[in-house]
Amino acid sequence: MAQLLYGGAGVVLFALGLWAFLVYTPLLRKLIALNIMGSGVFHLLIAIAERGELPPDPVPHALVLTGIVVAVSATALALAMGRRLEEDEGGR
Amino acid sequence: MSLESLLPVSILLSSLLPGVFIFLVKEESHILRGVLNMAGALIKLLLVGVMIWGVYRGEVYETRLTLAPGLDLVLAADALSVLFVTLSTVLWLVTTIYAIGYLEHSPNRSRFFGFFSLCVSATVGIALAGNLLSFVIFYEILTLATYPLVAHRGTPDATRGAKIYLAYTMSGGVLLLVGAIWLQAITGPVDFTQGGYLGVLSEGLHGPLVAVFLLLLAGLGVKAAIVPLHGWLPQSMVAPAPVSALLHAVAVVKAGAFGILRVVYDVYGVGLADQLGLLTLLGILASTTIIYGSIRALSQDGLKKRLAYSTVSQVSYIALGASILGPIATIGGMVHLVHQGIMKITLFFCAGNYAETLGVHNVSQMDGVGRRMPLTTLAFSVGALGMIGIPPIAGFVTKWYLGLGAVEADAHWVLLVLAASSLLNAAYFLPILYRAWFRPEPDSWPKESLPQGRFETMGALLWPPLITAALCLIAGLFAAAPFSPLEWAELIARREYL
Amino acid sequence: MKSAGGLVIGAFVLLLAIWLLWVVQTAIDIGAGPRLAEQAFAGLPATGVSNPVTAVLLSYRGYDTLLELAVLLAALLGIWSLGAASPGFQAAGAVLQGMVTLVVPLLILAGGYLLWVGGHAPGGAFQAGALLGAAGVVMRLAGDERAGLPPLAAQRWLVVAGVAVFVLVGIATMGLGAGFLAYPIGWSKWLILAIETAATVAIGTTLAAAYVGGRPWSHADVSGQS
Amino acid sequence: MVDSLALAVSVPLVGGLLATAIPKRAQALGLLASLVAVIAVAWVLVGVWQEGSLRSELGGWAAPLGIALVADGLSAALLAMAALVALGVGVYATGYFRRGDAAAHFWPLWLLLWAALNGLLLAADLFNIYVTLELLGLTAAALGALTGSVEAVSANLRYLLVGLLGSMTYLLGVALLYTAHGTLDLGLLAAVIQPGPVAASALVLMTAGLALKAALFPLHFWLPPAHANAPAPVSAALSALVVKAAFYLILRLWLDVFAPVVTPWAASLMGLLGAMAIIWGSWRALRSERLKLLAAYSTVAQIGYLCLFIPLLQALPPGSERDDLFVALVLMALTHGLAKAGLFLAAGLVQRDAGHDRIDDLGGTAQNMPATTFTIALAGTALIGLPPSGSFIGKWILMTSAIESGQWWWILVILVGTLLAAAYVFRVLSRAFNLEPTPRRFVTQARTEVPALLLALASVAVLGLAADSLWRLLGMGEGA
Repeated sequence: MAQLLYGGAGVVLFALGLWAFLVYTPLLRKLIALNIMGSGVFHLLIAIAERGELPPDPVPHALVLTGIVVAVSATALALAMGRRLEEDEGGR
Repeated sequence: MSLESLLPVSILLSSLLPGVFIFLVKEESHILRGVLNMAGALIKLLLVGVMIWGVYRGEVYETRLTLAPGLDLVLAADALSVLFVTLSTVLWLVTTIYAIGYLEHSPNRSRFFGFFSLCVSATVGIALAGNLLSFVIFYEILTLATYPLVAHRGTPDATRGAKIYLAYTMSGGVLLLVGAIWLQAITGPVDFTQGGYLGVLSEGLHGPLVAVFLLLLAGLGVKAAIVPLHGWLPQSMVAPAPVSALLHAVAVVKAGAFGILRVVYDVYGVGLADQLGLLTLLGILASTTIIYGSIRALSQDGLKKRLAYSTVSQVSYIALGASILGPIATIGGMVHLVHQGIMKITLFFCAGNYAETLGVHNVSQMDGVGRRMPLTTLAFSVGALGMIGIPPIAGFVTKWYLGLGAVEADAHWVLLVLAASSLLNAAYFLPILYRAWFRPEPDSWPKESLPQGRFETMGALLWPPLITAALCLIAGLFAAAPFSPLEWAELIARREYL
Repeated sequence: MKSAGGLVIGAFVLLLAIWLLWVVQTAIDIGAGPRLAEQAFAGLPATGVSNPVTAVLLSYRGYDTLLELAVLLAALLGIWSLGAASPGFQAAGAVLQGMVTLVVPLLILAGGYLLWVGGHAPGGAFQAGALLGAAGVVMRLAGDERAGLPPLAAQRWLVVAGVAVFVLVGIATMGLGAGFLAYPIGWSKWLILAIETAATVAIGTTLAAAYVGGRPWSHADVSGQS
Repeated sequence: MVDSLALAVSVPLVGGLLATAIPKRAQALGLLASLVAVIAVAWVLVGVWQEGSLRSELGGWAAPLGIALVADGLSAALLAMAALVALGVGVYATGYFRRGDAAAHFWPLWLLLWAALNGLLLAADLFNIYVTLELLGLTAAALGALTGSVEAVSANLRYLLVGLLGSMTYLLGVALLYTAHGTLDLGLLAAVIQPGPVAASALVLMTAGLALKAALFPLHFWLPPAHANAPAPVSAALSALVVKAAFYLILRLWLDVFAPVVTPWAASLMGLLGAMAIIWGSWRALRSERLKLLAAYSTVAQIGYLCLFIPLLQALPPGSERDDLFVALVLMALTHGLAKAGLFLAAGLVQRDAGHDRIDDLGGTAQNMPATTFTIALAGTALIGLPPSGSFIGKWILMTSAIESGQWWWILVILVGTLLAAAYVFRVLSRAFNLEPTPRRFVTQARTEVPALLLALASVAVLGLAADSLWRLLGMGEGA
């Protein structure tokens, strides 16, 4: 039940992020939306690592760590590109 | 690999490889380019000579390359392919000489001769194709290789003509492709077989077979310029004269006509084609085209346009021959493959000479050209009279056999078509001859370029029409000699009607 | 119009969410088993580390981590290719400067601790690298244009260090006949530590350099000359 | 034990690191790494040719705990195509990037992209695929923005965001599968997967994510601007390789892992999307004013062709006919990849010579650069699917299957697509015939023109005439 609660929260986060990504145009909002989607998936993965009394499954934990670094990298590049565009527009 | 399996592919490569190298030749290296051209043409002639002798004795030459399971690229020599290969090889040699002279000072010659060689390679590939897949492959390559030749001059007219040419041939190409694929889906991979290979199929498949035939005929009919698919041919007249000669006599229209022969004789077989009613359809289409082309030719003032409509008309004799059941008509159709080629190429060479030397492009400007250019006009006259069917020129032999075949098959309406067509031929050719020989020449020719020697024009332009005109006479006079086109066509017919 | 589109999207996303909730429930019911936990714990002694997450990251699924470090590097390369960095912030005032002198060493120290502890307790290269990166961010905020990093030429070597050590260890183990990234028994703890150390430095440098946001522009660096 | 699979990934990776660390030598190091990487890929190819398939468990841990690399005929064929394109792009880049810093930025990212691509093609683990996808997406977007123009940066920023959306969607599918089955390994998953809501949802999510990256109609909107504004060697790699990589994953999922889950209805939907992609992409290509935009829209259409195979593959029972169709699909993908790479490289040269790439004003350039125009012609032949190109054979087999399985309507789509493709290719080629002065020689700059020409030539002559060996490589047909 706890799994479903936390996993379900992940799904809701994913859906919220997706909705925001599709609806809003500004780069920052889209990026935040993507990160929320990512958090939703990570949430789900952490939730299913839980196994009641036993120690949790470490594999999803590691996947989430990897996923976070990937998400950070992508966000950084997108931000840099967005800033570059802003500078160009400001320079005109 | 044995010699037998190498010969067909060598014949193909003898023009393909020079073609590739010609592209790389620097524009100003005339001599290297000329050497490549002529070496390719002569080597091909030699190899074809070997092949004629071998096929006559019953040798089997076949190159086979598996492209994919069930899809073999087959180059094989049977009597019919040898007929077409020989025609294109001999005429390529002559046309190359002519083109070298004709394009002496024009731009982009590396490109021109490169595609020229590719075009002949594709034609030879069509001739040697041993199954429908190989035929389609070379048929499409021919389209690709001729497009640059039609567009060569680069004028808006040329671009437009090339576009129309491409639109027709590409559309035809996809129909042919679908037909070929459908047929292969029905039969599996089968090579061309003398006497056809579809006769063994059950009657339940006759519906699809008719549909496939219509698709194939539509695809082939575009190149063979069967009405109403002929629209590209007069438009592509903007191409340089050697290209027109090649398109009309050797490569494109012939490829279409040859394809129809292949489909009727070596895929369906005359028996099945007749049983399905396909021969009647073909006969009606061919007759319509013959009459329609001749009528349109009457009203053309442009010399090349008149010749173009004449081609539309004359090529369908080949299909007409195929549409009449019986060996004699078959012989007539087959032999016309060669006869139309040598006669029409003569006419186009001469038209090119008039245009190049005197600036004469229209029939109405041709008054007295016979006095100014007697040898060219002599060659032209031989070609034109042959087209009308005057003995002893080659065209007469064709019409004689077609007529006999029609009588034998009780298809008397064909005689009417032949008679009407001959009258029309006379009506559009004789006025030209009259103007050329009997009208006084005008005070000055437009844009006349002075001849540089004893002859009326450059040697490279004069000899090719004289040679081909001589061939027209020889083919007619010595029709019964061994290895004449007629004798060879009889050999084919014997093998097809075994 | 726009709001109507938003409404349609909202409805679609809502339906998707409901559907997914049901699917997640179904999936949890199907997969009630132990998943990979038992195998992961069973393999622990052979990995040389006792923290199972570190074992997954550096041993079982080390290849993923290798590529993930490459992703980080790629992001920085992309940022560098976009142009020069913006100039730094103005130098910090006395109070901020005082905090910086306190916080930065602490961050570095904490990073070192996390790196070491990762072998047997939660922690490891990413957490440590993130702290180092944070130290860089703090320094840039306090007016250090380069976020405390060495010149570009040296930065280049630092940012590749993580992937480089990782992949070279992989190739070396392969050369020794054990297969790519298959650490020999007994060596694995030290190899993992070496990889994690290099990764920590690379992650910290990369994050700080990414925060700088472009090639450091005040230096005549090598890349602009050739 | 030397592991050729790991080397195929790590050699370009190491090259990328060196090019990052020593920017002054980036080009020389990059070329060297390219050569070594090609050797590594050739090694994989030989291994697959002899053994049928290769598998290597990284770190000594077997799946499901560890990650495996697997090379079968399909991945080996695509690896080889990628290596050829990469080699061509690399040589071309040495002549294309005149400024040293452009080359210094290009090489590290490019080699990382190649490593990601090889990693993706060899991956046998769902999460590992996610990591390679991200590496691919990031490097691709960064490379695409390399010119720094506003159009390029904004188009590639959009590409990056769309790619991230795709990755997240894909990852959610992966999470669902791990929840249900506790494994990420493709082979193990294929053994346990059952039709049901979880599998179906995971397939839909993953396919949707990948379809975004593969620019499958109607999710193709980001592709034309991103590919048309990138530097030529990058456009070539993006169109020929990166998009195909995402499609490769769709294929893996649909044919291998989720085979029991896929219904005829779903497969037909993919075919329908493919058909629409063919018509729409070709039509837009025909209407494009710029050469690179034309090439980009043609990529959308080519992905459509590959999708047409899916309903037919689904309909055919296992056997030699299905095998033939599958190899035909691979053949088509390879042909399009090589041809599109050649086309984009040639387009880059045209653009550099003319200063623009507006098709209607290309006359002089097209006639001045015979080798480049020839490249466009050869690539065009392959894109139309005319003989003797590999795509002609692919199309022949595709249409045969369409007739045999009674789904003849796909043939109409192929015919329309073929004619449209001919129209847009010859729209460009007709510019080469005009009254400009005759060019003096065939090749003007060998370093850029020859790689482009060879890639296009390979798509036409090599893949067309030696296609049979592909059957052998994929372990199908009589050779197997």
